[in-house]
Amino acid sequence: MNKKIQRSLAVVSAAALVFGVAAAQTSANAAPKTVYLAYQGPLSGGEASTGTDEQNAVKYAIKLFNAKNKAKYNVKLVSVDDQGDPAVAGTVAPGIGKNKAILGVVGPAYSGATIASLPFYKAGGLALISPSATRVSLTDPASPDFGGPIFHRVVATDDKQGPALAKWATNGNKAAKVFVFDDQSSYAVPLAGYVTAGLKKVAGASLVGTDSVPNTTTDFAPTIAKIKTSGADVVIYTGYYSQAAVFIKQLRDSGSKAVFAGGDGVFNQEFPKLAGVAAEGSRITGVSGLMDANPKAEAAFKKSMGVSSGVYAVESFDAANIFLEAILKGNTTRAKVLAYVKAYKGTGIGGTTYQFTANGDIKGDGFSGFESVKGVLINKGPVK
Amino acid sequence: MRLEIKDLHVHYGKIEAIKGVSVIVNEGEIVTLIGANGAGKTTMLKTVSGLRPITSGQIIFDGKDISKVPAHERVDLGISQAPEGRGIFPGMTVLENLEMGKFHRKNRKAEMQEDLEKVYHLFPRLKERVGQAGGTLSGGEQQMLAIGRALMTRPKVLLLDEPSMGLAPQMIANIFRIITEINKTGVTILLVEQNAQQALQRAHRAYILETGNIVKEAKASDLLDDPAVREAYLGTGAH
Amino acid sequence: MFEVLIDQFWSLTIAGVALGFIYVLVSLGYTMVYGVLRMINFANSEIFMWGTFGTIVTSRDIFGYSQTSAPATGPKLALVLFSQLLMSMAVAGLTAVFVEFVAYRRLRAKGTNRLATLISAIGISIVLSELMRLLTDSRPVGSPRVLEKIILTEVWGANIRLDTVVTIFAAAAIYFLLERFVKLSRMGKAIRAVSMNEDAAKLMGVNLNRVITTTFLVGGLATGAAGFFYITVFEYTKFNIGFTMGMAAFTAAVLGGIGNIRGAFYGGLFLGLLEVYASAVLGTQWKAVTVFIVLVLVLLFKPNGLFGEAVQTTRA
Amino acid sequence: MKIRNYWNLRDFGANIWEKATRTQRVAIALTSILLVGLLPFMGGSILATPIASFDAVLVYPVGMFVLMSLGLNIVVGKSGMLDLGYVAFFAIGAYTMAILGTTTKMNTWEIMPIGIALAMIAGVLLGIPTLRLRGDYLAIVTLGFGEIVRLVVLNSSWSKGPNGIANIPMPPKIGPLKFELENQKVFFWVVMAMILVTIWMIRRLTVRRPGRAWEAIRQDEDAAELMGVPTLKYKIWSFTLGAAVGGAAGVLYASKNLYIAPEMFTLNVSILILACVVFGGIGNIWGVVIGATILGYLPDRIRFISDARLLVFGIVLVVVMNFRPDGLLPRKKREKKIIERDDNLLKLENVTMKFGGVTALNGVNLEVKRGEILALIGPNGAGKTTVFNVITGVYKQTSGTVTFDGTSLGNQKRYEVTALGVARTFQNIRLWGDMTALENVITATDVHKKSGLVGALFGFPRASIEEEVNRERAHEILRFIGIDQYSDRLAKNLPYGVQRRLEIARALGTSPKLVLLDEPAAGFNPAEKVELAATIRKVRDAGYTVLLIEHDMSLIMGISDRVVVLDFGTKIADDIPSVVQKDPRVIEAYLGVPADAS
Repeated sequence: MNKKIQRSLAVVSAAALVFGVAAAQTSANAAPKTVYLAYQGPLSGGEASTGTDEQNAVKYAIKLFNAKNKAKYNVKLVSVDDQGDPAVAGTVAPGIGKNKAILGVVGPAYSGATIASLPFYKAGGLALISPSATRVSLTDPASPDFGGPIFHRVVATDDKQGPALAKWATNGNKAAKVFVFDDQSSYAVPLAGYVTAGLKKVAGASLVGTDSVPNTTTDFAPTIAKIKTSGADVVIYTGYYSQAAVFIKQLRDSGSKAVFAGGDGVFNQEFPKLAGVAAEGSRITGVSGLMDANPKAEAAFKKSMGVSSGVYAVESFDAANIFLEAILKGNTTRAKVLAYVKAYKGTGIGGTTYQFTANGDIKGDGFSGFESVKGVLINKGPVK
Repeated sequence: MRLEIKDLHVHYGKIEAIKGVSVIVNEGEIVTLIGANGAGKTTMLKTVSGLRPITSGQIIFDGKDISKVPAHERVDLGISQAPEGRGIFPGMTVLENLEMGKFHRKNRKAEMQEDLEKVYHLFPRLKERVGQAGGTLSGGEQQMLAIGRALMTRPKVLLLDEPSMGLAPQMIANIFRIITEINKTGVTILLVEQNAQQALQRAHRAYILETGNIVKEAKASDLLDDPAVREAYLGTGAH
Repeated sequence: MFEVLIDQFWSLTIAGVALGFIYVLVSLGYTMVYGVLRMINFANSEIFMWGTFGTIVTSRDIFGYSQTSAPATGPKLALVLFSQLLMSMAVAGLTAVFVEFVAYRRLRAKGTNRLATLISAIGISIVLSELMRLLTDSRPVGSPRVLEKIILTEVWGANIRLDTVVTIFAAAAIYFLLERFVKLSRMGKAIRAVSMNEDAAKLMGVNLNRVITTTFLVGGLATGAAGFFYITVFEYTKFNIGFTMGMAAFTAAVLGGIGNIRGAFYGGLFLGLLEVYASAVLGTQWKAVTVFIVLVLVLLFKPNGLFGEAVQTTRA
Repeated sequence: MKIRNYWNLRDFGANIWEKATRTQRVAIALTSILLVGLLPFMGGSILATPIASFDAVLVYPVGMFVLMSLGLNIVVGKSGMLDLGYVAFFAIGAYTMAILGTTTKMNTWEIMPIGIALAMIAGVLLGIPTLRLRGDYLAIVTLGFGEIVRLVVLNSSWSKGPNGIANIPMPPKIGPLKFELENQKVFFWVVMAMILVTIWMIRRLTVRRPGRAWEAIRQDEDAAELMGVPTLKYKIWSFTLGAAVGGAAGVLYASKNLYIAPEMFTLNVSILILACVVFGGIGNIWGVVIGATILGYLPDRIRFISDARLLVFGIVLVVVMNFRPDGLLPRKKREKKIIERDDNLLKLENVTMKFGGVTALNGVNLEVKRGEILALIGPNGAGKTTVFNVITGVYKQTSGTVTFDGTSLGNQKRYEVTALGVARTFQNIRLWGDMTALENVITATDVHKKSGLVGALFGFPRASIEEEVNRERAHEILRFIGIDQYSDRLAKNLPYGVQRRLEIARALGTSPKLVLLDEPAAGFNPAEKVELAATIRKVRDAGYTVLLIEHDMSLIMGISDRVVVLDFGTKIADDIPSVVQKDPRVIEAYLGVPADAS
């Protein structure tokens, strides 16, 4: 056993201290205890890339943990594919809710799927930490969607992002004329609402037009016509990066010089890659990714997983680690894990401080403003 | 022997439409198949032209078994059918319809004008309507077009399916006269008809088909005088 | 309500016409097959999607363009664009033939019910889109810019852009070529003959299987061309773009009168314009609703679409 | 090329079922229901679905798919309309439940009828303008409708737009059965009950008029219309019933899932349900049930293939459709039935008819084969006309069974019997005297038609086209019978012989399978009789089956394939004419003197 310990030490030296504590707590010859965590998100279907990225980060966290603690714990991941679809979530969630071996769920990734899953997890007392479900109502006790007490998230909500996006988009523009449009998704429509509300608090800014474009659209000519007619000099899109890339190209090709801004749906290094030069100068709000937050960790990730980290990698990784720490502290029942999460206070890999409010949100509103410069989204610091 | 059909069986799904029929058509003959609706006459023609697969039996043409040859290749061999009713291409002009008859001929360019003239000679009406869409022709003209188009393939055997159907009496006589004329140019004809009177008058030999079986085979002129046939197919009634 | 339409009328119209021509070409894929088989080729949308990938692969992997490369110029531009077009058409054409072979041929030989064929086609379209999804990890793929989108001139306040102009003229040319092909060529006549009367066509020596395969091929080529123009204008594709495009193009085909080549032309243009105008007036969220309501109204008064059904009506 | 049915599950099942007695059938049905009802307890078995819990999968997708497929099957399978927007009705039901459930105090069972009603209203509203369209045009319009419903819900505030509606209440408990989140067996039982009700409804309708009308529409809509089926009305009915089932499924689904959002109601759902129908065997209830079960269950069962399972799903669809194009369990085929049923179009088994103390028929057994001319003879009062009256539904037999073309007769109304394909002429001529000959036949051709109210109300152009086509068909029939030259004369002014023939023409106008001729030669001279014999033979040759009562022996012996002799309500002979003619009992009872006397 000692040799094993030494090998582990050699592999992950940073974990030495933690390991020592853990080793002291277990009896010498006990077999490693198998515990289960789940990741829930879209792993197949049209949204699968988001889910795959998130799950990779979770897998990475577990891989590190198991390597460190192989004597004590063997954490296994249950992949729960809800396709991002509330209908599918309603079918898979009962099974997960009932399976008491699963101690915690990283996810669900999408708000709609979360709402559909909640009743089953509430009944099972299963703690959730979502890396990406941003809908405000999930942590609003007055809403029917309220996820308390089991729902937590390590991502800031739309009502914090909306004003931040409004500010960042109009930064340096004393009399901004803003056009806001969404992609009709359950993520984009509410966010557009918070952006509109946030604009009212920005001095000199005015809302000059809106649109709502199906998320399968590739021809934005009518929207661009509206933007031109409205005379907007700032355009905010609250949907996702792939459509944003198509749109910004068309906007630039139409000759418009209006500032383009988007929220964390657009916040993806793929965005400037897809959009090319048209993306230059676009302003995006988001929370730093792994690459940006911790390049060393990113390199280790790529080495271990064989792919680069993707969207919500930091959030997913941190969410998984909160559960893993709970397990390491010997919390191996759902109730204990939930209690541990609620009382958790710690720092994530990107330096974010996590502490959940009573409703499941993280304290603080750490949105940063990014700008697309030469094909890369550069962090310009927190939006104030 | 130009065409020989041996013990032919044909099914539509599970229903047997042709139950072991044998027919012989000699070079230069007009042979007619008569029988009531549903007796299987049209099915017979379709199996000969290849439109309908057979269950068992043989179709021998010029000494060669063609039972497995697809329809479009039988045209090359010299079998041509003028289909029942409106078997023309309604959206094509009369000329285009006739040209379709040359679709697969090797020397189509060389033969085209000559054969068009022949058809126009038989059916002067078609020449008048050359640019008109097939679908806008009258029933009789469509029938002429169907026959003319079949002739464009330079058939050795011409299969005619109810050429008199839906035509006025005067037109019927005309069509049958032309059938005889075609026959005289050396084309063997297998004719399916409801109008037994006319068919028997024009044909050399006849087969009577009843619910998928041949019940009688004889010289056409004999059948004209056969009382049983007269009663069943020629009408003994007042009109 | 109408201020956008009035203010940006010509910009919208040009965009609508360009989009319309893309619809025309995809509609042809539906209409050709429908004309001869009386069946919706449900997989045509995925054939289109494969075509778009063919376009991107050509510029990105064969010619080595990337998102950051400068657009091509001169003869190189012509070469790359032409190769892209050919590749897109080839990929789509072959996919269409594959679809016919796998999903249609056996069922057609058996002469079975249309719904079985429909489901078989739906099955193959799931296969095609899932295959591409797995190949691309569900991620969108951007196209390098090969054709620079130069603003050629401004007419009535609307920018006339190179890519739009190319799309409109080239797509129109391809459409007219195809129409001529169907109207005048021997194979085209055979296609028309089969669409009017399958048995009679056989009796003229037309090889049915060959005609049907050709029809799928030609429909696929048109759809593939559409894929190329789509990429040239929008520079983006994803495994699931076929669905929206397919629905729009099929609607266009029905509007014009499915099975009718000229119907696909007018239906496609009509739909392209209707979409941009409706989006501008009512808001983009009501675009699809407007389109379908117009469709229902058209069909109520002209149950076979604006130009009637079937290839047979395309007379000389 | 023969298509062999290798796994003939249907025939296997049907065989057991048909041989079973009534009690056995009830036992089989109850046992099956019980076994299926126990399925939620099978979660630990090989059936288990990884990740998803088995009882939840049984409710959705499996149960819901089965229910919706049955509903869609009414539209697509029964009446042959391609509907690609079926999800709209599901959505309407679901949103009714969601909105009423979260804003009022109503519970699921109170909302259910409202949801069904709204779905049905939507069905009618969509159906009236669009169901005149055929085939693929209908497909695209219904597809559009499905999308419109989804987009309206997505872009409206009353439906909470893309956010969807959460916290939908679960159904209140039914007696001791409580609905639970963690164990969904009660939901499954409710879905099962709804499925059974739907099956019961479909089966009832199928063997009755609507079923026949749908069948006719599916096979040949124009012909159906020509035979007097008000096609639009029946299509709307079919559509509306399908909508009702979809709506009911939607209500229950919302109440089960507790949260709904527009993204759940996409075209994909419609396509998937359609795939279930066709995959299982379009038109066949059990096929549809099996198809939906497999397609609902399969993706969850093969979750271990993870990302490629949709690909597998697509391949399965292509392969199954290619090799079993009629689905796993195909619908019954007509010709098949003919062979199975021994060619008997009509079968009387042990039929007894009593009027007060008088026994008119005493245990009569009678079979009429397809395509034959069967003569029924016997002395006056032997019960011949009673047989006709029992067959045509004028009387209901005291005991015994009458089976016509697979349908048991006895409870139908007279016009329903006519609709099934039985037509008759009358001994004493009963033409509509003040109508022309042509009008008599035309009226018969639309004898099936009930109202045509909707058509008349909206003045559809088809109505007049239909009129034209009917007229053409009537002419054809008159020509066939050889009296076309009298078509414009009033029936009452026609010569007697022509009137008799017109009776036959009118009977043919209803497109019967079986023509009953009641003394057609009464009052004819020998020359006319010869002519009539030719006509009757012609009718038979055209594919009709003829059952005839006649006294004229030369006519009977000349044309009948078989002769049945009745005497005092009992069958005393049944054979080919030449044998019957020599039967001493027949001679004694009826002929009295040797044949050829008349």
